[in-house]
Amino acid sequence: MSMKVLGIVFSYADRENLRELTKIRTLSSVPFGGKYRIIDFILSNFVNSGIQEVSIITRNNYHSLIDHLGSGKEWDLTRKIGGLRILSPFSNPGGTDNGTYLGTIDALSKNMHSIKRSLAEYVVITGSSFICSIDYDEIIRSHIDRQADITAVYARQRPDFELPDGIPLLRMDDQERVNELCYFNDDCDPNTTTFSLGMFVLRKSLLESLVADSIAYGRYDFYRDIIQRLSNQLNIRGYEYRKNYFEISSVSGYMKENMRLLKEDVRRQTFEMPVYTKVKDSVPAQYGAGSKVSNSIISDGCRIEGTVINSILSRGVVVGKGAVVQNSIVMQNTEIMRNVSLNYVILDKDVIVRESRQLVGHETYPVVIEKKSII
Amino acid sequence: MSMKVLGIVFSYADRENLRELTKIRTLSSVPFGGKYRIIDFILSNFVNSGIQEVSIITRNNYHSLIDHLGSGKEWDLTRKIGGLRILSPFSNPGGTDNGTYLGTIDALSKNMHSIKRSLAEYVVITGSSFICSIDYDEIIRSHIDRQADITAVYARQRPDFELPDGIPLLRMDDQERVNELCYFNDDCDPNTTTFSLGMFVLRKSLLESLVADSIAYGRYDFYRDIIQRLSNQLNIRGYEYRKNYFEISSVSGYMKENMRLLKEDVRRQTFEMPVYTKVKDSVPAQYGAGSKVSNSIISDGCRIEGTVINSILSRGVVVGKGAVVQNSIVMQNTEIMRNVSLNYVILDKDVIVRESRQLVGHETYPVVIEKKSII
Amino acid sequence: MSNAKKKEMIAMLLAGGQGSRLGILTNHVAKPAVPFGGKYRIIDFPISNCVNSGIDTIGVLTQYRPLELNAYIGNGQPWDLDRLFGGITILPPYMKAEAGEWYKGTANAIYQNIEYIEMSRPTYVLILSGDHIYKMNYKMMLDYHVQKGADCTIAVIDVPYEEASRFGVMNTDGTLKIYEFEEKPANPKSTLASMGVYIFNWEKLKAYLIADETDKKSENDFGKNIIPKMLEADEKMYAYEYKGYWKDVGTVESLWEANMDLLNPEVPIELNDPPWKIYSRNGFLPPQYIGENAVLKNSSISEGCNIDGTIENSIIFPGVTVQKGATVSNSIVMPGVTIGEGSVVAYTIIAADTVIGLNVKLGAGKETLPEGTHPDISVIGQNIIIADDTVIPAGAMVGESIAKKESE
Amino acid sequence: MSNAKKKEMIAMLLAGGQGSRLGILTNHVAKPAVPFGGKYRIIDFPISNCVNSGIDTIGVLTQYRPLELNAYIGNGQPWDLDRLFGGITILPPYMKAEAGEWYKGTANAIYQNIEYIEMSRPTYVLILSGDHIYKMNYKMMLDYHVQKGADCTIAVIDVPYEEASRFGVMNTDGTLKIYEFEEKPANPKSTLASMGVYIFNWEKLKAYLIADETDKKSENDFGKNIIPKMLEADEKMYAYEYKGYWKDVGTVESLWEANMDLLNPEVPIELNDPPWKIYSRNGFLPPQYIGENAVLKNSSISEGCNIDGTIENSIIFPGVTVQKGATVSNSIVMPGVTIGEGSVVAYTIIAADTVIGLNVKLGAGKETLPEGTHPDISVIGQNIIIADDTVIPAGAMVGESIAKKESE
Repeated sequence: MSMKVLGIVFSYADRENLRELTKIRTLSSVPFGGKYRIIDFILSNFVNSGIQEVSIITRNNYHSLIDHLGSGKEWDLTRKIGGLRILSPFSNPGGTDNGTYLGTIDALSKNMHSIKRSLAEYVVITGSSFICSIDYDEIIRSHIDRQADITAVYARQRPDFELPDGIPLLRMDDQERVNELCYFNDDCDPNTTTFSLGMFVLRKSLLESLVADSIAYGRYDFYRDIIQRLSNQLNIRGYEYRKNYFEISSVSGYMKENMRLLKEDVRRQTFEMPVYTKVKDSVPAQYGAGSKVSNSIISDGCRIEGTVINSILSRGVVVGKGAVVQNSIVMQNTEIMRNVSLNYVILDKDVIVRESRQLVGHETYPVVIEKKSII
Repeated sequence: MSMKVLGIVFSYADRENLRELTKIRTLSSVPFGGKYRIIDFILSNFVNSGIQEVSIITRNNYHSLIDHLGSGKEWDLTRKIGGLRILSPFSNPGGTDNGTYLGTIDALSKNMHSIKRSLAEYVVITGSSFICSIDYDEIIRSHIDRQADITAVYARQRPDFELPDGIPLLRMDDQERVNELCYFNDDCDPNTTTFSLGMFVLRKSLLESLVADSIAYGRYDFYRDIIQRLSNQLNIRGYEYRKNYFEISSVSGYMKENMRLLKEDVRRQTFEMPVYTKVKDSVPAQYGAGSKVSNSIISDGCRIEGTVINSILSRGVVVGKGAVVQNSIVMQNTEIMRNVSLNYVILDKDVIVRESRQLVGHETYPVVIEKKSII
Repeated sequence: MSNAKKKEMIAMLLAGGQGSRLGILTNHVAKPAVPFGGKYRIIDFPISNCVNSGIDTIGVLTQYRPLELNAYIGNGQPWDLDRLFGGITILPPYMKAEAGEWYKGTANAIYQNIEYIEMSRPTYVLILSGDHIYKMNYKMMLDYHVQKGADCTIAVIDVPYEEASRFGVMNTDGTLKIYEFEEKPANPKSTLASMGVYIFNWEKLKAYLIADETDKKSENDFGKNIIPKMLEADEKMYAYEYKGYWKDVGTVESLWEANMDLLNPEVPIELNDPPWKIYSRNGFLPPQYIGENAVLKNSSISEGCNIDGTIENSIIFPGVTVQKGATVSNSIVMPGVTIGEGSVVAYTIIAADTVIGLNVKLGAGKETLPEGTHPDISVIGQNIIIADDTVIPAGAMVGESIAKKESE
Repeated sequence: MSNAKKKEMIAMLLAGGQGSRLGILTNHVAKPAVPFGGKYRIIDFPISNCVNSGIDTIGVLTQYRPLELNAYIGNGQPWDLDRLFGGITILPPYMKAEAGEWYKGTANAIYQNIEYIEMSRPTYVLILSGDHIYKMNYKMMLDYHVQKGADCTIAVIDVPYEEASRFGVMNTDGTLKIYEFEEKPANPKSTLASMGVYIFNWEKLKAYLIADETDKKSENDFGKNIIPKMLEADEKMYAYEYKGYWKDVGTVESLWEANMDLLNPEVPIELNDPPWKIYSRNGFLPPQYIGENAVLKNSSISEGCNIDGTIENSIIFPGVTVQKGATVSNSIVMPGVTIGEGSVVAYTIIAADTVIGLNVKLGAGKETLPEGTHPDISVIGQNIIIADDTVIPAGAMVGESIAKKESE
């Protein structure tokens, strides 16, 4: 990409109920797809699109995110010019405020000192609720071609995806010009909805003035106060994303979306471009003489002696002899001892499940076991 | 160094009155010696001693520090194993506290989750009030040789240095065993004082248990509650630092200490080992046909057309024709226009002094001009 | 600048060999870059040993097909060797004012890089080679070297008497001082075999290298020239006995064996060893997917694999596809290989990116062999295509694609 | 892995030359590593141009004394080229299965690295050389190349007619399409001189390189062989006119001139240009100290200097000491030099780390010369000692230390 572009990530979401999974971490550092975290997909999209400058806006619980990202080397974002910048709510110079944001515009405004210093011409803004494999280069080209002020990325309903309440819907004319914003509820027809993927492209100078104007009038919400309010003054265009996406906002959805990775075409679309993540230098997965594994995703460093069916295992998971893991998601370094039986369970990191224990959840309400629990 | 060591830096100080200089930045990111900041000397001591893992404890106003350090590349601290970690008060996992520390022990305790994960055997703790060129490798060897529990680095009064009130004094027996702690005040005899440089070496495991114990009893001050209270239970040894040091706690002291760098032997001792700082890729300093420069430190990127005497200029300073800068400290990218006259002035970054203005302070009370002012 | 830091010990890694005994496996890459152990390359072992021993300056001497090795080493980041001071540097031969010359021997390779070494002003230099699998703490060896006050310390391993004649053998006195070195002796006087790991006092070594260079009859080799000359001059040379797992992987047979050792819990080479990790450059592949028809027994499988067949006693590298009904046993399958439905692979090494068609039979059939022996290992070369229904017997080496037979 | 990213354009920098016309200045370093402009090396200019033009993959072809260049380039961090994908790579000659060969010519150097280039699968390849000082946006040149639909675009600069015969001259039609190339023509038909900066469509270039390699009579050189052959075959070749400052620094005289140009506000080469910085590897030196006796006029002085003498119209590199009463004028003083009390240095280039004693006279005295000319430039070599009271005349080249005369 020859244009200079700054990526801005909102690492948290208001519209999210992931229970124990976001108790100790912000949305973007929630594990997904075995060895990844949501932020990995976001940063990889940037890097694969040639965007080498990324600012991540954090609000709370961002310790695990900072830990995961380190200096940004694994994403090639340890750059002298540009690179990765984590904007914590309390780092504003001279700031004495209490670190909460009144809304997305307020968050942008409170971090404007940093955004302003970037030499980028365009910004790509994204949230952390959607995971996809998207080429921003193409979107920026379409943004320029159509002389758009703002380009809003949208997608259509997938047959196996229930739109969550409150997701912002974009209504467009036949030129994809956005003329109305509303929120999904029971009255909407899910078959005709075009919903926002939370990604926007605009000139950095326009973002700066829109944010300054909104703040001056006490307006804090990007959707309501910029997209909706200004839809007839600005040329806001939709850009349709047509490949696979994952939406993460509830525990049952989290489980279902993970499990979709067991389908070959979903995997192919998700990993068509490389997805970078923290390197752990784990050994390859080891399968013992008595192992039985079927339709599962297994990460490096696992040691499987038991049975694993329709499940997703992150790095360094141990499954003992006689244990049966079904329809479950097991996060990093969790140990499942002999003869344990699990069905519809999400085990967070560093959990130990002792011999012969049994945990059974249901597809609609998976059991979630908190990080470092011993069962 | 074959021993694994973690460096811990307190980037702020309670005992400090630097007026405008720390209004917008924490103590350790205050500029010193032309192109450096205090943290540069601290990190360079670590790196030159073979310490490759450093945690920096921050409290407030740490934005400029984060900015300066970036990914830590310039100090070779962008490591896969170890490297640089900035601990911000709000990054504690699950933390909901309001980000203030009750004292140094409390600060260590609140960051213990990170300190504990380090594989280091020893820790070196340092504050940010003293600048020196010190070999921690040697101190750790003496620590081990003397089977010390804690080694406290101390120095003696320098003839040209007035001890500031409240500086902690260490009283030792003839084996350098610390047996008393007191604070400097008018009653102390400055000629016999041995004062703490705020640097300590101890085993990480001992630090962990001392901090846990103190917190359990509601004790929060490292000097009072560990060094003083435990001086007869622990083998606390002094280690005398004999080379040049700078102490930064007041504006007049800041000016005096900077000016001492104009002495050759002070410069030699300070820069005997390399001091790393952020690379700015400035051009070399340019001296115009009418320039007159005497007894001054000039950094890269300066353009001098006027007169500079007994002064210290950071990078990118412009001194116009006919301007006279005397006994002053000029920080980065400040522009002094034609025929300006300055004497005993500290100009912070990005200041503009317009044609023919005059600013005069006094050695005991230098004028300080805030960042980005236009005079 | 002049105040760059002095290093106590730096390592020089001899990675020059073409490794012709590995046959077609080194057609495209230097031996140290040959894949090993499911996700590593052979050179990851000495490099990781260095890093884990606290050595942060490593020169890699190479002159044969360095491109892949160069790309693999890159800026050294996977081994935490992307340093401002030190780090890892590839050192090919170069031209001086008059002319250039290729490396004539191991000692000449070091000689030609004296200037590189002097930049770090080391007290000690560690000489390593790039074709052994082992985990060793060189810092402990250095402590021993210093404690003995030695000029040169050579790491040795106690081998069975009947194998000693395949190695360079160190004859030592009771204090492990070396008084004689014999290269592949017919009647060994000792069973202490040289591992090709040396620590030298740099000033001493430099003097010998310079002297050796003027000796027109010398082959400029450590084992053949430098060590004997130092012994002759009565320098203080000590053997340092290493007790762990160590294996030369210079032949197809030994490369296969060393891989199989990883699957054998009886053999003391555990790679899952957090304080002594073996680092390697990781690709950017998703986790492996195990299909509904997979059967996995005592095997090691890496990222990006897609396994729907049967894998037994095998090492499967990243990005390998094994289709339904295919069976892989006692084999090593390198990155990016595809094995088609119904194929049977046994006692075979398949090099990277090769495509095995449907119903292919590679390697040993159902021979009955004496206990403790195994069929000859077949080797299939890199980036070729083996057509459907091909049958390759045990011990064959296939370097070119095999096309489908014309229908008769 | 296979899904590594394709690059639109990568750069290949020919840094092989010994640069013998720079005499003793290249005794220890390759020409591209020669210091320039107060804190840079010549090679910083093409590398920074690449980085500022958005090119992040650069191969540096070198075979002459690469050690210092290697150490200087390191992991590429100073130029923001320490990349996971791409970055800067030093490419020396290497051995293939049979044998190795040194680079025979500029085209052969690229030919031998076809495999390296193919790793990035570029559409375009930019060929640069390492001995020119200029700031140029190669991205604009690429846009032009694409817009013209060219197979090859050659950057040219309009030179005075009387100088054109010193260059390779491009004869073009009205659309700047090149129909003829003449190397140093006695009677130039045009004043468009080649800057040695080429953009090729990679597939096209590769075909010509492979063909050229089989031509036994070819010198395997871009200017002498590849360009003429492409013209002959009527490929679409365009000239791209560059209007800025450009200087070949292949001789002592031109190196001195280009340095002096930096001090001349009339000459359009401004290095203090934030959006187009020239990056370089910085030492770790403190800021410069200017003493009480210093007199500084129209000069450029770098970090770590200690100046107590008089400096006029000169470029002083990092870490230089000029003692009280010494005078340096119209000179270039490279890193780490010391100039003793009372010495007078004029129209001289002093190479790195040399020590000039007390009351030494280097270079031109008080000759009267015609206006617009200057005395011959003296050159003092690297890391030598010039004893007190030595007198070296204008235009001399001193490569060895000069000892103190025995007292008579």
